[in-house]
This record gives sequence, C-alpha cells and structure tokens, in this order.
Amino acid sequence: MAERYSSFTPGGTGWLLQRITAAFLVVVLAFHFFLLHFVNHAAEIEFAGTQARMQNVGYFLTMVSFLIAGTFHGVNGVYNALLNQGLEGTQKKVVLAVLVIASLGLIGQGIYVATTMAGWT
Amino acid sequence: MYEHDVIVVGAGGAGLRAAVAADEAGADVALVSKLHPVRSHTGAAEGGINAALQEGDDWELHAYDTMKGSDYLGDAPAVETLAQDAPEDTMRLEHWGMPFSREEDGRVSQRPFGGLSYPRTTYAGAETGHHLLHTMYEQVVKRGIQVYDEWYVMDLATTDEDDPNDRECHGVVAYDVQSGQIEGFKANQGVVLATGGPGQAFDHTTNAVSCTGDGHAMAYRAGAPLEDMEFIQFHPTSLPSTGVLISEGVRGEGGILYNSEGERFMFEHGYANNSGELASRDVVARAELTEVQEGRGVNDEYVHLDMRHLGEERILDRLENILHLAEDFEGVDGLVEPMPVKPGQHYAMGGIEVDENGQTCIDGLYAAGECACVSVHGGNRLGGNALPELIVFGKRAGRHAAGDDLGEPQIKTGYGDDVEDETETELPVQPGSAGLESSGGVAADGGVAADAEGILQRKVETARERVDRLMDKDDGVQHAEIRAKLQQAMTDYVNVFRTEEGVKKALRLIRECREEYQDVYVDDPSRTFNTDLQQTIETRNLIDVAETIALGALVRNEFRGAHWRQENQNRDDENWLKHTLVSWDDGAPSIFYRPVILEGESKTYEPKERSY
Amino acid sequence: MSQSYNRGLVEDFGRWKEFSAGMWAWIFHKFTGWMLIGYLFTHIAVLSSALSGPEAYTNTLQGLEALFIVRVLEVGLLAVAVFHILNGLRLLMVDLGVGLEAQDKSFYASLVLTAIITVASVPTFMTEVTI
Amino acid sequence: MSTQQQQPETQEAPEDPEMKGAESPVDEKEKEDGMIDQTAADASELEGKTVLIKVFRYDPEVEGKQEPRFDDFHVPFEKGMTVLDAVMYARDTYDSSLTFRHSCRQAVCGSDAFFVNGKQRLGCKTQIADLEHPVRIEPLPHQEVVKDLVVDMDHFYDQMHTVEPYFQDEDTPNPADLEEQRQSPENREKIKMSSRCIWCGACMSSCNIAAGDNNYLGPAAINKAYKFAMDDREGEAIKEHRLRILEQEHGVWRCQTQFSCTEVCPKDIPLTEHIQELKREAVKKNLKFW
Ligand SMILES: Cc1cc2nc3c(=O)[nH]c(=O)nc-3n(C[C@H](O)[C@H](O)[C@H](O)COP(=O)(O)OP(=O)(O)OC[C@H]3O[C@@H](n4cnc5c(N)ncnc54)[C@H](O)[C@@H]3O)c2cc1C
Ligand code: HEM
Ligand code: SF4
Ligand code: F3S
Ligand code: FES
Repeated sequence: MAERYSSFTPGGTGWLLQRITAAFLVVVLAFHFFLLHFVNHAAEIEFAGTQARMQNVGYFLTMVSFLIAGTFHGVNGVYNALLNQGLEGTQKKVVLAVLVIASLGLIGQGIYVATTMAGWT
Repeated sequence: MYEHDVIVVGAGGAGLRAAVAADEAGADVALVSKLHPVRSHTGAAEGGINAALQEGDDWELHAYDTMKGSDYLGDAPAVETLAQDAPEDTMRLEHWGMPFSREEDGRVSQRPFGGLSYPRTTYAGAETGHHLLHTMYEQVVKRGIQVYDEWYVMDLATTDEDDPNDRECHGVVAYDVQSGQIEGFKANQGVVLATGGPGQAFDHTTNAVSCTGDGHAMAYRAGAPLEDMEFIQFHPTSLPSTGVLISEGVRGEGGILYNSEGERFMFEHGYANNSGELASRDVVARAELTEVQEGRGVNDEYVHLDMRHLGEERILDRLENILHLAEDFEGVDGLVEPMPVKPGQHYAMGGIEVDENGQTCIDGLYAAGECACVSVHGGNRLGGNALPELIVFGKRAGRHAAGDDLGEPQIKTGYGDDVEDETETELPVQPGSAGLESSGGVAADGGVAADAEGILQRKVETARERVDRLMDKDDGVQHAEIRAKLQQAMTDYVNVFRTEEGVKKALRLIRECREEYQDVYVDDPSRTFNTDLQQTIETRNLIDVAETIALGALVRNEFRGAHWRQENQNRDDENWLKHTLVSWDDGAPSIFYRPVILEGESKTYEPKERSY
Repeated sequence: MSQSYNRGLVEDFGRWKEFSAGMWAWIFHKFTGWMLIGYLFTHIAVLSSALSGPEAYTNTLQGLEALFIVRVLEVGLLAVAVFHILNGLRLLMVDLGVGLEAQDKSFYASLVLTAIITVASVPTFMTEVTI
Repeated sequence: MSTQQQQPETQEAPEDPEMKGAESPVDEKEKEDGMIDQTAADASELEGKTVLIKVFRYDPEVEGKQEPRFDDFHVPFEKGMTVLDAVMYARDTYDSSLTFRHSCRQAVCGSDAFFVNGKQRLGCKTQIADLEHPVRIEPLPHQEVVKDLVVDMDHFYDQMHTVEPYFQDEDTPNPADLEEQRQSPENREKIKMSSRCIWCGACMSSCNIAAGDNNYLGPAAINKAYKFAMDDREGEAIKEHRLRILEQEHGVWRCQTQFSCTEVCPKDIPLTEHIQELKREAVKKNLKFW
C-alpha cells in the first residue's frame, strides 16, 4: 500500500521535464538526422566537416543541449521504467546513483569530445 | 472472540448509517457484513430519496402521503419520524459529499414520484442508491470504523428466558468466509441487524443474490416477532432472466404491454380501462400474471413491453439507459424488438418488529433498513421512501444502541397486553421446526444463568457443530434443489395473486422443503471461501422467512396495499387495521395482531379510499 | 491469505495475445526508448575517436559506414527513432488530453508512418555501400 | 463422456465432480455434434444448444485442486444468458464447489469481474452470445487467487483507502438548517462519470504498471480521488492536499497511458483521461510556486 503522506517529492517535475525534453528533442533530432544523413551523407563525414560545423557556436550549443536533453530524457525514462517495475529501497537508490553517474559521465565525455572537435582545447 | 460496544450486522445503507451514528455517539463500533460494504444491494436503488426540503413542501404532507400510500397500515409515530427527520438526514448526506443532481442555481434537484403530493424525491442521476451507499461507506472509512467484511453472521447470542421480552442480546456468531473460521463477536451495548430484504425467497426478484433474509430469520428464531410479512411489493416490469428492473419511465413515455397474441391486454382484457399500462404497480403486475396463467404469455413466462413505436430519437433521448439494460442483461435490442418483462419481487414492507428507536422486544437487539418493520410502509411502500428509512432509522438505531436517549418510544414491541391472538385460520400443516437443523435460536442453558461471554461461547460451539455436521455429511440433498423448490412455491402461490388454496399449497411445499432440509449436505469439502456452505445456511433462513410470508398471506383475508386476496377483494378496515405478527416461540410459530397507531403528534389519520 | 496460488508476473507477457493497442504502444515505446539511449552511449563512444585525432575520427566513421551491417543497423535505428518520435508525439497529445478517443488509431497510424518513412529512407541510407 | 454428448439436447450433467478435470479437452467429435465452435455466434444460432465454458479451478485446501486446472462445463444456452448465468448454472447443476463472488446481477455491486476470454469483464454484464466459444473464464490477473474465480481484493481496497476517499468539508452549514452546499450542474456533470465506479477492480487488474508496482495507486483509486478533487464543494485548500497525495512517486506519474483500464471499465469511466487531467493539475499547482 502506498504509504500516506510519504516523503512527498513532487514527482511531477520529472514527468514535466520528460515531456519538455521530448518536445525539444523532436525538433533537434529531426534537424540532426536531416543534416547528417540527408544533407551530408554519413558515409562522407570527415573530421574537417565536423569541425567546421562545431566551430559555429550556435551549432555547438545546440548539440550540447541536445546531448543534455537526450541524456536526461533517456536516463530518466529508463529510471521511470524501472520504478514502474516496483523498484524499492536500496535497490532504487543504487540504480539512481548508477544512472546519475553514467549520465554525468556521458555528458562530460560528450562535451569534451565536442570541444575537441571544435578544436578549442 | 472479538469485542465491541456496538456490532452492526450488514453494511448496506442502513448498517453504515447506524455505524456512523453509534460512532458519533462515542461507542466503539464494528460492522460485520457478508459482503464488502460497497457490494450491498442499496447500490441498486435508482429513483431517489423522499424528503420535504423545499419551501412550500412540509414534512406533514410527506407523512400524509406515506400514510395514504401505506393503505393505513403504517404506524403514525414511525411515519411522522420518517417525514420529520428525512430532510435533515438527506442534507447531511449532501454535506458528506453525496453527488446529488443539481438545479441551475446550485441547489439539489427533486422530482415527482408516484403517490407524492409534492416533487420531493431527491436524486443523484439514475443511481441514487449507488451514491448513497458509497457516500456512507466513505464516512465509515473516514471515521476508521472497524469493518469485518466477508464475515457471515450465523446466529445471535441471546439469553433464553421464556418470555422474549425478558431476553437480552449479547453479540453474534459469525464465520470468516475466506478462512471458514467461526468466531464470537461480543457486543457490550447492542447488536443492530441491517441485513436487507428477503427477495431470494422468490424465484424472480429485483433483489440481489445476497438478499436472503438472514437478519429476519436470526431475530425471528431468537424470539423477536416478524411483522406484516405478507406485504411484498412486486414490480411489473423486470427482465425475465435476471430480474433487472426496467423503470416505470418506459410506460410513462408511452411503452405498451402486449401478450403473446399481440393484444394490448391492459385495455383489451379490461384490467385498467382508463389508465392502461400506467395503472398502479400492483394492478399491472396482476394483469401480466393473469395473461400468463391464462396461456397468453410469451413462452408461458412473460409479456412484451414494446417501445419501438416511440421512435429511435425519442428512445435515445429519454430512455437510453433502458436500451443498455435490455442489451446487457437480456440480449435484446429495444429498438428492433419488444422487451420481455414480468413481475418481480421488489421490496418487503414487513420485517423484524421494532419501535421508533429501532429496538426489538429483545434488549440490546436492534434492526434497521429493509429487514426491519418500524412500520412506515404499512401495506405498500411508496417509491423513494426506503432510502430515507435507511438513514433515518439507521441513525436512530445506531444512536440508541450506543446509549443516546431518544425518548420513550410510542410503538410497542413483542407479545403483550395490547395484542390479539389469531384464532380463526386453520393451517394446512404444522409450521415451524422440523427437528435437528431447526432447533431454536436461543441458547438453551437449562436454567444455568450464564454471563454474556458464556452465552456467546456456547453459541459459537453450537455453530461449529452445525457447520461440522453439514460438512461431514457425505450425501443427501443439496441446498440449490431445496432453494429452487422453495422459490418456485412462493412464486407460484404467494405471488401477486393469493388464494387461500394457493397459499396453503405453498405452506405444504415449504414444509416439504423443511423436511428435505433435514437431509441437506455441503458437497464442497473446503473451508476456504465455501459458498456452498454459506448458501446452505442461507437456504435455511429463507425457509423460515418464506413461511412467515405465507402465514401472513393466509391469515390476512382482505385486499390491502400490495396484498391481494381472491376471497375478499376489498380493504376491510373493520377487522384489519392491525399488524400481523409471527413469532417463533421455540420452533412452533404463533400468530398475533397489534392494532395500527393512526394517532399522530397533532392529528389522527383517518383511513380513506386509496385512489390516485 | 497465506496459502494462495499466485500466478505471478510470468503470465504478463505470456498473455501478449490479449494485449490491446495502448499496451503495445507502451511496450514499443519502451523498447525503442531503451534502444535510443543505448545508441546515444554508443554514439558518443564512437565520436570519442575524435580525441585521438582527425584521422582516427574520419577513419573510424568511414570504416564503419563502409560496412553493410552498419547501414542496416542505421535503417533500424531510423525506424526505432521515427516510431519513438511519432508515438512520443502521440503521448504528448494524450498528456494534453487531446484525442484520447482516437488513441488506438493514432498508435496504428504511428506504426504505418514509421514503416513508410523507413522504407522511403532506404535508398538514402544504402548509397555507396558494397555488400 | 463424449458418448453422452452425442445428443446435446438431452445432455446429462456429469455427476461426479472429480471427473470434470479429466474430461477437459473437447474432442472433434463433439464439435460436429452441434457443439458450438470457435466463432462468436448469433444468439439465434445458439438457441437450443449448449455452450462450453472452461473455468479456472483452484483450491489451496482440496487435493486435486491445489494444482490449478480448467474444468469444462456444458451449459444449455438460453437467450439473454450472461457469463454469470452460465457459471451459476454450472455451480447449481454440476458442481456446488464452483466458487465465485456475485450478488446484484445488474452491474452495480462490482463483485463479479472475471477474466473472460482474455479480457476483464463483469460476468453479469457479458452476454454469452457475444463471445467466442468455448468461453474461458479465469480469475482477475495480478491478484492472488483465493479459490476458483475468487481473488484477494485487499490490496485493491487498500489502494482505494489511501487516497482519503471521503468528502472533506471546510465549513459546511448545519444540516438542521437544510442549507445545502451549492454546486453548479456543470460541476456535477464533470464528476459524474468518476462517481460511477463500482470497485470491481477490473481496471487495476488490466494495468501492467499496477502489476509491476504494488505501490502504484492504480486507476480506480486515482479516479476516486478525481471525484473529490474536481468537486467544487471541497474548496481549493483540500484540492491541493489531494493533489499532494496523488503526486507522490507512486501516484499519477506511474500511469503510462496504456488505456487498458479505460477499455475494460464496465462503467465506461474515462480513466486515462481523468488520470491525465490530474497530472496536469498537479504540474499546474507546482508551477504556481515557482
Ligand atoms: C432495484 C431496486 C431499486 C430500488 N429503488 C429504490 C428507490 O429508488 N428509492 C428507495 O427509496 N428505495 C429503493 N429500493 C429499495 C431500497 O434500495 C432497499 O430497501 C434498501 O437499499 C435496503 O437497504 P438495507 O441497508 O436495509 O440492506 P442492503 O443494502 O441489502 O444491505 C444488506 C447488508 O447486510 C449484509 N448481510 C446480509 N446478511 C448477512 C449476514 N448473514 N451476515 C452478515 N452480513 C449480512 C449484506 O452484506 C449487506 O451489507 C430499491 C430496491 C431495489 C432492489
Ligand atoms: C525525438 C523525440 C522524442 C520524443 C517526442 C520522445 C518522447 C518520449 C516520451 C513522451 C516518453 C515518456 C513516455 C512515458 O513516460 O509515458 C519517452 C520515453 C523515453 N524516451 Fe523518448 N522521446 C524522444 C527522443 C528520445 C531519444 C533521443 C532517446 C534516447 C536518448 C529517448 C529515450 C527514451 C527512453 C529510454 C524513454 C523511456 C522508455 C520507457 O518507458 O521505458 N527518447 N520518450
Ligand atoms: S474504475 Fe471501472 S473498472 Fe475500475 S473499479 Fe471502478 S468500475 Fe471497476
Ligand atoms: S492501464 Fe494503467 S498505465 Fe494508466 S491508463 Fe490505465 S492506469
Ligand atoms: S453481480 Fe453485481 S456486478 Fe455483477
């Protein structure tokens, strides 16, 4: 039984962010796909091209927020899916910790790679 | 053993209201019910709750209508209490959040109902009972009242003084349906029975499968008389296979009844040349049954209610829910074919005899709701008068049981100086106990004075032995067979038509059922959720209750309210302004009468012709 | 009840034949979501080759792209992403309380659209690759 | 057995309850003999025939029933026959130990939600003629089986009670004054559907999330809360309190809009819609403080 008045974390924040990131992702993902598969065929990608794109600050920022939004959206989605299966207590805490570390790692690595691409290191 | 101040048996509208009232009066209350509260049959009520709420209306008008509707067999103190308290108690439901239908200005809606001189039926859509039941249960949850749901109450723990008026009730014996475990429930202050109607005594009824008159039978065997049991209301339009009610609205909108020959019999056979299909419930029910008995029934069972001529648009607009009912429960599409209908048992006006405070002649034993007879409905209940009865008298019984002072009751109970013995009617068979299984409801302690706990303990033992015996027996008759025979007998002979010969036949058949019951056994060997066992016990209760209905129907040789007798088709105020009471008296039923109280607080209700 | 037969969770997926549109949508969305996040990690890992210098990056990417299997996986990824996006939009509508009555139809529509878009994109994805 | 069933019109009930486990599979011959087979048949086609129902049996106490199994019952069809009628017939005629809850027979008590041909349905509200044959009847999934078709409802009731399912008044007038709280007909209309719930548990049983997460309030309880939260009579402060209960981790957010609850609800309550509306309300409430 769901305990009454349990630690009420307004679970709504996660829910809302999941939706907001989703809306954001629709746009950027479409842009991303379009740019890298239809405008520039993936097979023809060369470092130079990537670097040229990345050096555009707007593009760089878009990609970074794309990464952050995607990571949050994906990881939060995974976390929720696990909660839906009834994850509880320590298990839940461990999973959360692992997921947070993984996402921070991913975002950190991603930003690092992007800056390298742009040649700003 | 469990112990509480007040034990309420049954968690329909009446039981829930009693429990809340007792709780508010400071008692430690428990509800014991064979069904989870929200499964109770109060949930099936559709129409509404009568209460004089509006300006221009007045409780005295409500009382007058009720008395007239009762065909002058209601007791004025009870009728007036109902009319006086209904407004406040209905308002309380509103304050508890019941979703009543609303007017534009935000006030609760009221509508006209049969037999009412003012539109005072307060309703919540077409599911008033559902909302009442759930609202009441919500209040029980809010107060944290202990509910023992799916506990079947088998017996009462009463003392066994010779005179029932001296007896006391100390609790109940119940078994946990899920585990089969039998336990005593000690009630320090009182036991309130609110077990609902006995509709299952009939083959065809709008009542639920759980309406088996358990409370009636337990109180009866403990020594409290059953009152006016012959008054059974039959509804003319229920679906044949399930008994689901098809509301009067269909006929109101212009629906027509046809027999198998396609005749509009209400007119063509002269049952009601003026109002036809819209004649009062009992007239229509009798007409339908005559058609069937004279061989003009469809499939020898029912008649047709046709609304096709009203046109799809009008039907969808006003009677849409009827289409769903016919489709879901009978597999009939009301737009393309006529709907089969037949009369079904609907409501029992009689019940356990109680006073305005809900108390029986046994100290500490109360009854409220359909199982009780305070006598507000007398010979005939007006639509919308049962639900206010639940809340008004449920509350009073609960409060009184919890020790609140409600004043001296004016209605008397039990056998006393003011009663008249039945002497004239000859019974075809000896009613009552047939031996073994039928031993009385009182603890025979052979004169040894026992304390409450001792009495309860002994009743628990008796109940355990009884169950063991039923379970251990390996062959014999099964309850379903006996029940079917009983229901058939009642439907054939104690239905809307009653003749002396017929009722006597019924009594003989009931006797046969009793004798067969001696040989009853429970086939299911499991203690877990044994519905076979539960129904076997219920069947015994039905036999007792059916017998009192038949006895009442036999002795009352007049036509009053819902009770029609072929031999005397007139109301006989000279001889019959009195209640019929049947009391068990250790297995040998006796019948007596108590005069009706027609003197109200400020006026006396003079019997008048009941015409609308 | 201490002693009772619990049919447990095993049956949930054993009952897949009895699932309705909304349940399938949920399962597909979940499945595609997990694929996508899995891909995101892989993607960043692949892109990390940029850290070892421009040639490594170009070689890695072009080496991968030369593989037929990678192209097939890309088409698969597109299908997954397109479904997730379309159904995601469907879910966003549902969250806003729009078109709830048509929730099953919109799910079927997502499936059909995904199929069409995926097929249509095959030529683009399959250019310049040898088996 | 099958020899007896050559003449479906005069079909005899198998007397010995022990036998029924054994006669489970219907063989081809029976089908040819006028038994109804796979497809849903028109009611008129069924007239005078028997229908085969396969009922889940289990009893923790009785030898031979501890291992769940299906029993076959051949029930003579009558027009208008519901699934509940069929199991009642089987119980009263063939095997009195066949156990299931039922009471009102008119879809108001909510006792008889079963899993019929793979879907949660109310026995009393489901016409046999509308189903594919044979009809498979099982207890509600995701709840512990007590016996045969009876499942343990305690968890369901617990969830219902968690949402404080009772009216909480701020300051109601004295009932003796006969003064009601005002409610507009529109507001009453808004809560109308939500107030029709009969606690049958079908929705909860159909929800995969509720199956996975025992703490999830579930569609019925959330709908119950909706009834109060949307009722103007309760007032803003209490509505906020209700939303606070609903927005707990195992509250509304767990719902993944699978819609199966809405599909099975015998009272046609738009459950998913109500849940979604509460999610939005909760978000709105939280945004106010930002
Ligand atoms: C179809 C229909 C429509 C109606 N419409 C209206 C209407 O519009 N207006 C109106 O005023 N009246 C109406 N009535 C009448 C009214 O609904 C009933 O008289 C009333 O609901 C009875 O309520 P109750 O509380 O006495 O009993 P019930 O609601 O029947 O409750 C009985 C309770 O007792 C319990 N119980 C029974 N036996 C035992 C036992 N042995 N041990 C433990 N518990 C037990 C049951 O579990 C149940 O909880 C209608 C009745 C029907 C059938
Ligand atoms: C592009 C547009 C996208 C939209 C519109 C979208 C939409 C959504 C929505 C609405 C949900 C929530 C479902 C729910 O809680 O009911 C969700 C879940 C999820 N999404 Fe996305 N998404 C998008 C892109 C992505 C991307 C790029 C990823 C991967 C990084 C991703 C991974 C996930 C995951 C893992 C889930 C959880 C699935 C589950 O329930 O198990 N999504 N998506
Ligand atoms: S919401 Fe519908 S399905 Fe769920 S318990 Fe209530 S009536 Fe049953
Ligand atoms: S099935 Fe479950 S996931 Fe939501 S829409 Fe209904 S509660
Ligand atoms: S028997 Fe009451 S809901 Fe079906």
